[in-house]
Amino acid sequence: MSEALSQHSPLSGLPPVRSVFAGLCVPGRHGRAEGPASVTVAERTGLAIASVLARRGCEAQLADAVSARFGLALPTAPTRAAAGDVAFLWTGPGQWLAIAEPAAAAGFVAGLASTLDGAASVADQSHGRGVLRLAGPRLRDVLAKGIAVDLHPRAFGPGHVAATFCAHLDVLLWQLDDVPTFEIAVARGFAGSFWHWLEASSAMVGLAVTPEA
Amino acid sequence: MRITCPHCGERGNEEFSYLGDATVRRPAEPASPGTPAFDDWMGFVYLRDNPAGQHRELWQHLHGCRAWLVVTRDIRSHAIASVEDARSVALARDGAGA
Amino acid sequence: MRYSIFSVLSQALQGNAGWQPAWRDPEPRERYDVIVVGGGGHGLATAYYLAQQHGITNVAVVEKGYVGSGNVGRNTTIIRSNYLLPGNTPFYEWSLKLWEGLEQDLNYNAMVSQRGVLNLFHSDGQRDAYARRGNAMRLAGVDAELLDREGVRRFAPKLDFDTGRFPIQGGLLQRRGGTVRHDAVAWGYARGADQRGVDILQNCEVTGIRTEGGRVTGVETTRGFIGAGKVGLACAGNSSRVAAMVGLRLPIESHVLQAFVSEGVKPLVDGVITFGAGHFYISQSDKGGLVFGGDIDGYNSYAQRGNLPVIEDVMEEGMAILPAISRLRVLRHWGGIMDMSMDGSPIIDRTPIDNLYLNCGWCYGGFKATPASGWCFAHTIARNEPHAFNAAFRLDRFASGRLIDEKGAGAQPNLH
Amino acid sequence: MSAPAFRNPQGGLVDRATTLDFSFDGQRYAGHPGDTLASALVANGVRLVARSFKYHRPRGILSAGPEEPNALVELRAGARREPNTRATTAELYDGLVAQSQNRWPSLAFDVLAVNQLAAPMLTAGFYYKTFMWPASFWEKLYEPLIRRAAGLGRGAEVPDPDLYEKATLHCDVLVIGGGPAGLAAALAAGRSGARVVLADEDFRFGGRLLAETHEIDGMPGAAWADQAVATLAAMPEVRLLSRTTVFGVYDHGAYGAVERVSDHLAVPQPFEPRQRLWRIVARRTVLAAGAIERPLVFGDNDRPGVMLAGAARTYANRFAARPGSTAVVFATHDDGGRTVTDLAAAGVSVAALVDARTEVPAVVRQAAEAVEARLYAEAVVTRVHGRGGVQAVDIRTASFTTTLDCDLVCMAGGWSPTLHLTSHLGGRPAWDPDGQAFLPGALPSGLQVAGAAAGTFGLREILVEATYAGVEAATAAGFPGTGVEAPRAEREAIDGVALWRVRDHKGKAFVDFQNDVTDSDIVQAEREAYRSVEHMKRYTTLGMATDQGKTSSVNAVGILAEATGKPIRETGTTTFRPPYTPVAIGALAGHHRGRSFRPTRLTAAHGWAAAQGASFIESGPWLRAQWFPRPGETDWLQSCTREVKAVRSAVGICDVSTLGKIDIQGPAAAVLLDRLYANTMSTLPIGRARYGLMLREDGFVFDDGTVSRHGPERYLMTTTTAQAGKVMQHIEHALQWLWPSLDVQAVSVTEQWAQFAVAGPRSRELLARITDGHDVSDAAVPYMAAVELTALGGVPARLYRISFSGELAYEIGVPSGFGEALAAALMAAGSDLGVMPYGLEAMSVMRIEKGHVAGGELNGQTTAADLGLGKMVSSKKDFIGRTMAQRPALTDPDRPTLVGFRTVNAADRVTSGAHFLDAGAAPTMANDLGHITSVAFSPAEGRWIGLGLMVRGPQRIGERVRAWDGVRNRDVPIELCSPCFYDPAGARLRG
Ligand SMILES: Cc1cc2nc3c(=O)[nH]c(=O)nc-3n(C[C@H](O)[C@H](O)[C@H](O)COP(=O)(O)OP(=O)(O)OC[C@H]3O[C@@H](n4cnc5c(N)ncnc54)[C@H](O)[C@@H]3O)c2cc1C
Ligand SMILES: NC(=O)c1ccc[n+]([C@@H]2O[C@H](COP(=O)([O-])OP(=O)(O)OC[C@H]3O[C@@H](n4cnc5c(N)ncnc54)[C@H](O)[C@@H]3O)[C@@H](O)[C@H]2O)c1
Ligand SMILES: Cc1cc2nc3c(=O)[nH]c(=O)nc-3n(C[C@H](O)[C@H](O)[C@H](O)COP(=O)(O)O)c2cc1C
Ligand SMILES: [Zn+2]
Repeated sequence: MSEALSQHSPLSGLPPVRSVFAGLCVPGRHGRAEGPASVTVAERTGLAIASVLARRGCEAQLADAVSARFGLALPTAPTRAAAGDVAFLWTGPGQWLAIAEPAAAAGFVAGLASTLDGAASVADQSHGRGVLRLAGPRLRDVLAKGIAVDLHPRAFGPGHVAATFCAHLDVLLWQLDDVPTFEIAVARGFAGSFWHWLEASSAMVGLAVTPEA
Repeated sequence: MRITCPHCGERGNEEFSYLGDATVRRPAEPASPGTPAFDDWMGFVYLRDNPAGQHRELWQHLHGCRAWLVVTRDIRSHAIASVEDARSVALARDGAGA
Repeated sequence: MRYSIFSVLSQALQGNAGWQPAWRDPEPRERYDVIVVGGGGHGLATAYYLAQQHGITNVAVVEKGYVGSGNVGRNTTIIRSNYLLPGNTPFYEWSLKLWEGLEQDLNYNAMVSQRGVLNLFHSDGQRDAYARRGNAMRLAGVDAELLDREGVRRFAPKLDFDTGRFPIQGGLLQRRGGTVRHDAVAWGYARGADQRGVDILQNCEVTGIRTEGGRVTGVETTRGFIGAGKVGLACAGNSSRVAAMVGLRLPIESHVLQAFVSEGVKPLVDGVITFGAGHFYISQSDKGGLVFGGDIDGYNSYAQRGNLPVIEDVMEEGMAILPAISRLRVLRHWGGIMDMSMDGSPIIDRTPIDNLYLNCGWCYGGFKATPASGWCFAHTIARNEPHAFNAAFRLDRFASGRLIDEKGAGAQPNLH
Repeated sequence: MSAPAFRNPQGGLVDRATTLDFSFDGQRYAGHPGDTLASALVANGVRLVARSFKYHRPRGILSAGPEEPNALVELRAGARREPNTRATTAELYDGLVAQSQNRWPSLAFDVLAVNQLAAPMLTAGFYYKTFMWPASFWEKLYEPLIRRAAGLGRGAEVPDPDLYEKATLHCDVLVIGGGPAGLAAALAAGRSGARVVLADEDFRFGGRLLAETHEIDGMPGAAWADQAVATLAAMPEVRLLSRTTVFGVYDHGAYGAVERVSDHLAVPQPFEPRQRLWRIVARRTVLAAGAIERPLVFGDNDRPGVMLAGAARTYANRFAARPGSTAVVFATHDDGGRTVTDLAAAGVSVAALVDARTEVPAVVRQAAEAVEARLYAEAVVTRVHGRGGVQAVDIRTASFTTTLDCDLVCMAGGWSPTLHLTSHLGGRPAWDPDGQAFLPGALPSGLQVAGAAAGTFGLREILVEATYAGVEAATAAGFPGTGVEAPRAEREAIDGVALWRVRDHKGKAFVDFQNDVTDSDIVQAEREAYRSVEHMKRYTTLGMATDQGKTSSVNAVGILAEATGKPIRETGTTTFRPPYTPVAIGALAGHHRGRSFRPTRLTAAHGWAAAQGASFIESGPWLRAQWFPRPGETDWLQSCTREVKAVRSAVGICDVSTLGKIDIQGPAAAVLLDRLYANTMSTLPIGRARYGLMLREDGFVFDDGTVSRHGPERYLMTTTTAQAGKVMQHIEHALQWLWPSLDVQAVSVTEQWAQFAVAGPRSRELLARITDGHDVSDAAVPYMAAVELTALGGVPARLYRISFSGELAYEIGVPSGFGEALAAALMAAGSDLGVMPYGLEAMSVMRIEKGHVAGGELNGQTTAADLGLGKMVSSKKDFIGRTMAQRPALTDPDRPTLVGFRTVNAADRVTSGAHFLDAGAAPTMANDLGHITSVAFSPAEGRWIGLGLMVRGPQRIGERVRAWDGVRNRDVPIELCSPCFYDPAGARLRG
């Protein structure tokens, strides 16, 4: 499947993959310039992303296959389970987004499809979603301007996932740590509008685009 | 209005889309106009109780987990009595066991 | 007593002590030839035309609250006849004609104001759909103009022509469209009907409908049983509840539609303007308030109020076409319960029960219909057969498929 | 600019160290931080500030809060002009500019004051009774005059330069109001560790404590408030929102609030919004909104200088500003005593205390004696003298009448709880005969009321009640409070009687000041049968002005009850609706203005198309290339025609990525597809694609598209751009609700694939050059084949041999990160083949030439048969829409049906939206034969052609009719023909 090669396009002589936030998420400062930026953002490129949908009545079988292959417990609630370079995010009943870090991206979706064959249907989304990693002390205040989910530490923490609505478009949001660091996945076509919202909403506290870690 | 998705938790109604009465049932067999069986189709597609009280209705958590839900709501006060996963309700309805 | 500049003058000289009640507050009689259930615009107009057109004066309008407490008293007051389908256009055009002579007829100033209704379009597809509609209107003898950007600019210079997300490309204009003072319509018809002998019974809720051998004999009310030769239901948002009293299931859902009024300001918008890339309409009342609204909340409701998401959408849409209103303030918002039908068009018809008649399914659009609806419903009740103007508004059209679906949205009320 | 003459040298909560310079009607004045515009005007001795709505009577400042009906001004200028701004809540800033409104030429001399002469005619509902003759005069004469006279201030003429934003705030306990009750409740709730939000519309917490001389825990009230605020600020989970009005209560614990972030500044700080809309979601709420004082209704009670007693105390105590020099206090309440004391302490000489009560309590008598104010017991003020401002009052006692000189009249009519928010979900206030006040009735779930808002008027009791409410709310939210101590205060005198109006007064006695509604208007409305309180409101417009009757509604109910002889309990109040105070429309729109109104959706190759100079068009949220102008082309038709010719003669490429793409897998996938489509899909072989038609359950056409089969249990469905989202919901509904046992998994992959149509005789040649040597011959990829291969040197691709254009054509899809690369590669590889990018217009021309239906025909009103697709509809299976599609009216042979046409004269142009009329037929509804759904200039035909839906169209092929377009003044002879104009045999696309 696609990302198998795309991730290595530089080597394999394929045309370069255009990342979703290319031309938008470029290192630099936005909004308030003085002082340290209260929010930082970087695009996560080179990820392999797949929708995983359980076959009817195969949730258990699927969970076994996932834990056997990736050594993680398939979430049954809006959470994220990660092991090594692979994470499964619950996105809906019987539905997950499987995300592999660049290092593990090669052949990930194809491999996933065969590993889970019979237990789940797999569809490649590697190019369909853009993922941003956001962090910073004022991040929750900024997110609250678009996302209505309660992100207070008492209500939402590392490992939690929310499929929700932000500034009139669908997003998938998950928290990584207590910094806090969040990642947000957005449909490719809406990347520009989402970026504009993020810039506007963080201008007050200052937004720094950092090169990808 | 706040709706508690059984999967995602409490969300504002802007995340949900509404279809309507969940008590009407799609007949198993097609029917021809004029036959008695056609009346069941009228009941499914067009006629509604629209009761001033408890209303079982279909919503979809469209901008969330995309699950269809059966919400039981008093449509005079908007008070919500329960929110169930529609597929589980449907499986029980069809005797397939949730 | 007759209203005129002279009556106003002479009363002024007597310290306004001599004004007579606009209508009586009678006790219910034992029996009426016709009982109209629902003291909204349609019910009151029906009673008025029963008396005026058909000489049937032993009539009562029973109203659970105060007359005008329903949608007639809470709507955004837009009148127009810019409809597409043959089942609709002649009916709404007749309504507009009745509006045009209404005040003299009623001797009540309802402030019928034909300052024009402009529907904006923002794409070629929309332009063509409006052209189709405009032509259908012309074919039905209704005035319609297709404006380009410049035409729109002349009609409404304050619109956003430059920075909008969905640039304005033009609009369909009906100059004879406009607004009417909502309350005055209810009061004018109530007064007119009362003067012709109709009893207006307020705070009188119908709690049951009595039938004998498949024919209606009267209504149970909170003020006791009242006998009737014929009963006409004009209960708008409550139609399903009342119809259920005789076991009728209707192709109707009740939905809440919100409306908004801003603080009064000096003239800003002249005619009525509707947004094509959303669902928004705005006009300015003679008191200076911007009166505007948008889409229904989208869920069944009998509460006359809505929620924030639609409120925010409406404001965003308002800003999308009229950015100059940003610093103006919303003064009040409220809701009304709409009888949303399955094809977005009304029902004025007989029912399976003899002498029981039905008037409902008005969705957002029944205020403009008030005169013609009353006129046609009176005719249908008096003659026991529909008038040509309401011939298409049949109850059985859902079974036959003779739908009147202006939007082509299908059998889902909250899409109409 | 002179020093404020009515500002006391010490006391109050203003910062005399800093002077703020502001202007009103061009005159410059000085104020201080801590002032409102109103307090600064009072301090400067400005009494006349406005003109009333109807009679243009001179008006002053009535109150010191959001209830203000009179002192409305135009604040700021130009793009930031805000009409109808309450001077009593506008925070003073340096350089503030305000103007009076609704007067001409000037505030002091206002021409329309002549209306007062006509006043006897302008009573309740007068306009319903006249202006009717002649009918045509309404729009031409009467209405324009009325409209010009109506309204108060003027809105800005241009877009607002300021920013707005919205945010959501979740909490366990929301406390609305930061007076003693709110502060005590917040302290109690905060101590439990709950997440608490305390909102107050004022810029300083404390409520009446700032305005009265109370002590709490042995401290002056204001000092106690400051301390409480400091304590709260130190609690990590407590959020203090000052300048924040909670304006509305919505379902299930949702509240709307607006924070005036920058309204106290001349312009907002960089990047700061002017206002922020807070959507507050609260588990529990304590409403501590206080109470509003009632004016008294007597002759000319609207003159500048007539003020609420509580407001006079506010100006004296909080702002150290003297509202007058010589005062007469008119009271029905113990506040009379409090008022004479505070006014005297502030240096206002108090001529008299007029107390309507027969028994005047000792505290009040003593208060009057202490300041040597004459006390008139069982007495009323009947009339005010002085036009532009109070000069004297007539006082009537049981035994005599007298006139006293004064320039200030304070009205202490008792208090009405600020219960508005308790009614937003439909709760009706309940009349309390003992307290002579409306109290909150049925409450929104999760909300409780404390303090004056609950009708508890004594500070001592308020503090206890509110502390308890705070504990209770926190406990209910899951944070049990522990032994919290309520702050302590002395008992205070809070008795009073209600007096709805002074009988037999002289002059006009105003109930609703802003809308100029008098007691006699209410009586007249009742006389005219408008006796329901809601009728009275609407007929007189009482309570309908910008203050929403905050000072008038209760007095009006009292007067109406007198008139009807019904008890107040039965009379009831009108409905309180959101917003509690008016909210700027911009704040409710927030970020979503201009281009950010709604998101914009771009295809993966958008940048490439833009670089090609494409002109884009909205299609739903998407932007799509319409055509690609080339140098020298003067209009779109030239570009479009060139693109069509290129495709028909060589090869063109077109971005079709916006079509919905749904990945469908699972053992029952074929079963589902058969139920979704009117035609059969289960027979589709692997590696093939098929056109499909979907109906709605009501039997009308829903959408069309193709299904291709990629494996035994794997399909890809494509939908139209417009319906992609709807179809996805439709499928989820089918799988989760209609047929929950079907083992099918469906997910949208629209964004994953960038898809291009490659069309034209040389398309195969072009594709062969970029598909890594895969065999794309007709044998390997026959018509309607769907294959997976690679392109661009190894990029996985999907190739579909489908044709919308009627030429040999393909659609090739690659992962969207390669979308631009694909377009570039096709252009490069095809340069010698004459490859040309083409847009929507050219695509539309070609599909019309082929008679393919699209948006214009799929309008939700057409059946399969209408579109000439009747034969696709299967009779062998059930599918969505099958039953309803059989209804008589849907199978009526006289339904308008798809037909093609060409203009008779090559020079003529036709337009969509035109209707079909027979030659010579009059343009009437009876002669209407249907309408034109799509048109195009066909290079192949060398003329305009089109498709339409016409009654019996297919039976009339060859006949000549007209395309009548009245709204565009076109009437063109056309000849009916088959909808397929181009290569009907389909030789080219199979080629
Ligand atoms: C916010 C809003 C905006 C609108 N804007 C427009 C517009 O701009 N243009 C337009 O043309 N239309 C508009 N409409 C639609 C229009 O107002 C309604 O379609 C129309 O008023 C309905 O007819 P009516 O006046 O008879 O209804 P109503 O005024 O609702 O009359 C029905 C009456 O029946 C009474 N009733 C119900 N049940 C009983 C019972 N059991 N016993 C006794 N009485 C009973 C009710 O109390 C009510 O008074 C709008 C509606 C709303 C809510
Ligand atoms: N003398 C009397 O008879 C009498 C009568 C009433 C009140 N009082 C005095 O008034 C005080 C009452 O205390 P309290 O705390 O109940 O009321 P309060 O008036 O002191 O405080 C109410 C606060 O709520 C705020 N508020 C109101 N509506 C709001 C909204 N929608 N959003 C945000 N903020 C809002 C106001 O700005 C105010 O600060 C006591 O000091 C009492 O002595 C005395
Ligand atoms: C066209 C129109 C204009 C209105 N203008 C005002 C207004 O200027 N001030 C006001 O307070 N309410 C105004 N209202 C709203 C009414 O006060 C009231 O909210 C509405 O009729 C619904 O009734 P309810 O709120 O009592 O349920 C207006 C209503 C309509 C329909
Ligand atoms: Zn959910």
